[in-house]
Amino acid sequence: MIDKTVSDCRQAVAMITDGSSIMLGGFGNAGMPAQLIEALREHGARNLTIISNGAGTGDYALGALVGDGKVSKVVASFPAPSATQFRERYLRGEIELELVPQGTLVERIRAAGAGLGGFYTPTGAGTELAAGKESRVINGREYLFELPIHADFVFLKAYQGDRLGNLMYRGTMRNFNMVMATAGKTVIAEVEQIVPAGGIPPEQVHTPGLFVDRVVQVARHPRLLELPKEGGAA
Amino acid sequence: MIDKTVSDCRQAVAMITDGSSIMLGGFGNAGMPAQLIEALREHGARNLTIISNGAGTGDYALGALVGDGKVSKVVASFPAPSATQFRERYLRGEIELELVPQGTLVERIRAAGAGLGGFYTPTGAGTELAAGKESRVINGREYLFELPIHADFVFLKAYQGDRLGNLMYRGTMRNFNMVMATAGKTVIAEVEQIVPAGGIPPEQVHTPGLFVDRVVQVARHPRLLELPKEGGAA
Amino acid sequence: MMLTRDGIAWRIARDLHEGDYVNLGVGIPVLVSNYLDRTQEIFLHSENGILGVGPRPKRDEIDLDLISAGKGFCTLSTGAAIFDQPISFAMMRGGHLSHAILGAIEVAENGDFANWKVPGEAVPGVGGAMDLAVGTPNIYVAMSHVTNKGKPKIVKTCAAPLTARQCVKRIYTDLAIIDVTAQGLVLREVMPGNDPASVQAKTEANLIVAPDWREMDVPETATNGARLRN
Amino acid sequence: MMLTRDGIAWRIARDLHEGDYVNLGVGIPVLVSNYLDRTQEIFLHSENGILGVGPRPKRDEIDLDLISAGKGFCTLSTGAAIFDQPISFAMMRGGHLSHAILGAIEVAENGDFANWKVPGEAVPGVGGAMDLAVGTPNIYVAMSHVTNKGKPKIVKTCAAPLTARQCVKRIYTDLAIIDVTAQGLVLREVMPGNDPASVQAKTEANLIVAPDWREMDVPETATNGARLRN
Repeated sequence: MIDKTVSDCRQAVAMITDGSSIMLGGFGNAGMPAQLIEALREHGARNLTIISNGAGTGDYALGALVGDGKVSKVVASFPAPSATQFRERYLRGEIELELVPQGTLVERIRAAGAGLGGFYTPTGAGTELAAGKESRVINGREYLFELPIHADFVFLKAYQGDRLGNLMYRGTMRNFNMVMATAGKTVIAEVEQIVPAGGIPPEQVHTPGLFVDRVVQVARHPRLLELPKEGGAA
Repeated sequence: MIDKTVSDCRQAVAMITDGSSIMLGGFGNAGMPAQLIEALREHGARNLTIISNGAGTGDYALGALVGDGKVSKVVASFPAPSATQFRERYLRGEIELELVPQGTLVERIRAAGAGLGGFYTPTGAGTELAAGKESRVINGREYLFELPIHADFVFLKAYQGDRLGNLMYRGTMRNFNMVMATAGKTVIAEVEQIVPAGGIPPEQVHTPGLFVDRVVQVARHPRLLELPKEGGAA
Repeated sequence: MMLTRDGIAWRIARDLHEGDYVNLGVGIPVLVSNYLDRTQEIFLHSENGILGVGPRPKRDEIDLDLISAGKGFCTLSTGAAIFDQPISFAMMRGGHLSHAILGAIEVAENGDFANWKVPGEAVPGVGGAMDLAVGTPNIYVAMSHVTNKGKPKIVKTCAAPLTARQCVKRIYTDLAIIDVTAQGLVLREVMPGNDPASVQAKTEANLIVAPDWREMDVPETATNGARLRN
Repeated sequence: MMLTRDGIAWRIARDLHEGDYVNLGVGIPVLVSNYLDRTQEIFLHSENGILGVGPRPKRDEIDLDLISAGKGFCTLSTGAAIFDQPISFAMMRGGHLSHAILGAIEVAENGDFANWKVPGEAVPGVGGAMDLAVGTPNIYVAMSHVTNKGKPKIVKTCAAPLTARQCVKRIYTDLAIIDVTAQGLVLREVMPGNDPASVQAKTEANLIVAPDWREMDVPETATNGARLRN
């Protein structure tokens, strides 16, 4: 019987070594594998390259990992003004940033997962983010050449998972998770519920199990349970 | 109120002119927009370019359209030995074939829908299908450069649709339909049931309505209801 | 008279119609959602994976897994769809949305614009702005006509780092509505109390005054900060 | 003795194990599904969009919307997933399957192989063969050792149009099992009644006989057409 489940996050991240590249799913708090990131922080690996939409906000998950000085490079589209831990270290020159437009980041990850060698996108042509990139005119329009982005490890967050690695997301959790699942050597998913194999209907499996190596059930990170401080939404 | 529904297939295909390029979803009979294809056949447009996984089998749908002499070019990955109508005309030099590996066909359609200028795939490198194609070595491996494929019209077949153009597929119907929905100037969907707007749960909308221009409810084509002739499956 | 930020959003909302698929950027653009005509079906796209963003939830309606691109909680409108990043950016880059309403630091007379990097800001962040800009047929910019220091933001050539070239179709400011055309910038509407000459005086680029230019038709509440209705 | 087509399939099935993700091509490969060890979880991929193809349905179990790549009706195994073409081919091209079992017209000693176009066939069709071949780490070829006319199919250089270069890992024929290695073709197993010399005699390419080569361990039913059990 295939069984990709592991008992806790510590075990799930135990094999990560210094210098690893790690993709983190999530956009905002939705679909953020916060418990795996916290376990990685305790695990202690350093000199990490993080591939993620943002650079971590606040003092938890990626923000805290960056604050600990364990990240040497971030590949991201939007290090938000609220990414204070990143900002501080970036301005001191302690951390490298490769800034990639969000759609290009998505597509580069997808190219890695789909076995493509690279692609041409119009995004960024004629801007300062085109610096150093090869460009090409196709049918009269300028495109930039972009290469795939692979990772040693991928952290995902889903709503349900099974022992085969099948995952289902809720709401806007799927964001980067589905595509990142295809682009890592070792793919680890944090889920809120482990269901029996076949418990996710075949037409609702968002990430098929063959992309996933480990599944861990863990309660939602407390910071991902917070409601807005005052009436109304954030 | 947005209402993309039209009353019958004839109306849905009425604006198609001679010389149009048309993508057809489906793999085998699953997800094949057979009623739209039959309506196109009656409509009478000629000199058509068809983009499809196969070249039509038997004497219905695409097979019949080809048999009528209305198709001048097929872009496909697998004109099956059973594509007798195509075979006959191809051997007489009456129809052109652009043979594209299935994964490359999928990716070229996706590139069109996603606004990319082209991509590099390892598929076909070093084979006779690389003839005339630009190749490039990336990280020590040879890739072929491939361009997007757009179409004037796309025919889809889904299980359910709503007046907003949202579509949901059953079983293996989604195959080429989901990606082709993104790559046409005018996208027409044949569905078995029109449900109220919101009747397809947001997380189960496979083709969001913005990709779709027209939706027509029509009974499944009789040839798509056939069971294997004798006991057991085909 | 000048439009408030909400006033600009209100005016833009008047130009969106049934069947439009619209992405609203941060700042003034996101305010547009408050002023849409609720009798028309206009679908709002959020780049994290929603088509059909609904109003903000009441506190007891919040779904922790449902957020929009601004990272705040949201609801879904009738007929909404949820999807992942590759599909969301295929919609944006592939030209499937009808409109993107975006803030800007500067817009040039050829339709170039800059909105992602404030000059002097040491930590850059780009997000989905460049993808929207290259892909969406109707890029509408919403911004103040001049900076806090009175410097024109509609210029001959952008000084700030570009988001994309030659993509802006229309500019909505607190003073005017200006179309970007092959002939140049065409002044269409001017706020009451101003005229084409006074708008040109606050604009670095040359404005072509449309023969049928007119005063903008907005309620007083669009200019005085009182509560606006859609 | 020679293996029947079902015998080759039976033997290949012995080399597939729990947790393998396998695509089975047309011809002998698809027969492998009949001989898998049902106590192990082996997931079958169908390029039209299934991971977890189950047995053929009984007539009254047929779902008209559920077909596999061979266009026949199928069922789903426990834990199966359904998806569209971009994801299916990402699995194939991106190296996410563990094995593809494919038929072949010829295999060359460097791992090149040809399986998509029979020489002289005027209407070509390629399907997903090239994508599988370039992407899957373990390409196993299943074929008769020689053609109907006795011509070797394991050759120095393919004459038929290639499917892909240097990708075959192992060849299963009715006479032998041969690994493709950096050193060349290594003969691992030989059918009873044959020996390395007799296999070499039917092989154009040079075979390196593995020091631990052995007779293939198959039931008599794998050679005589009687019903095989998995």
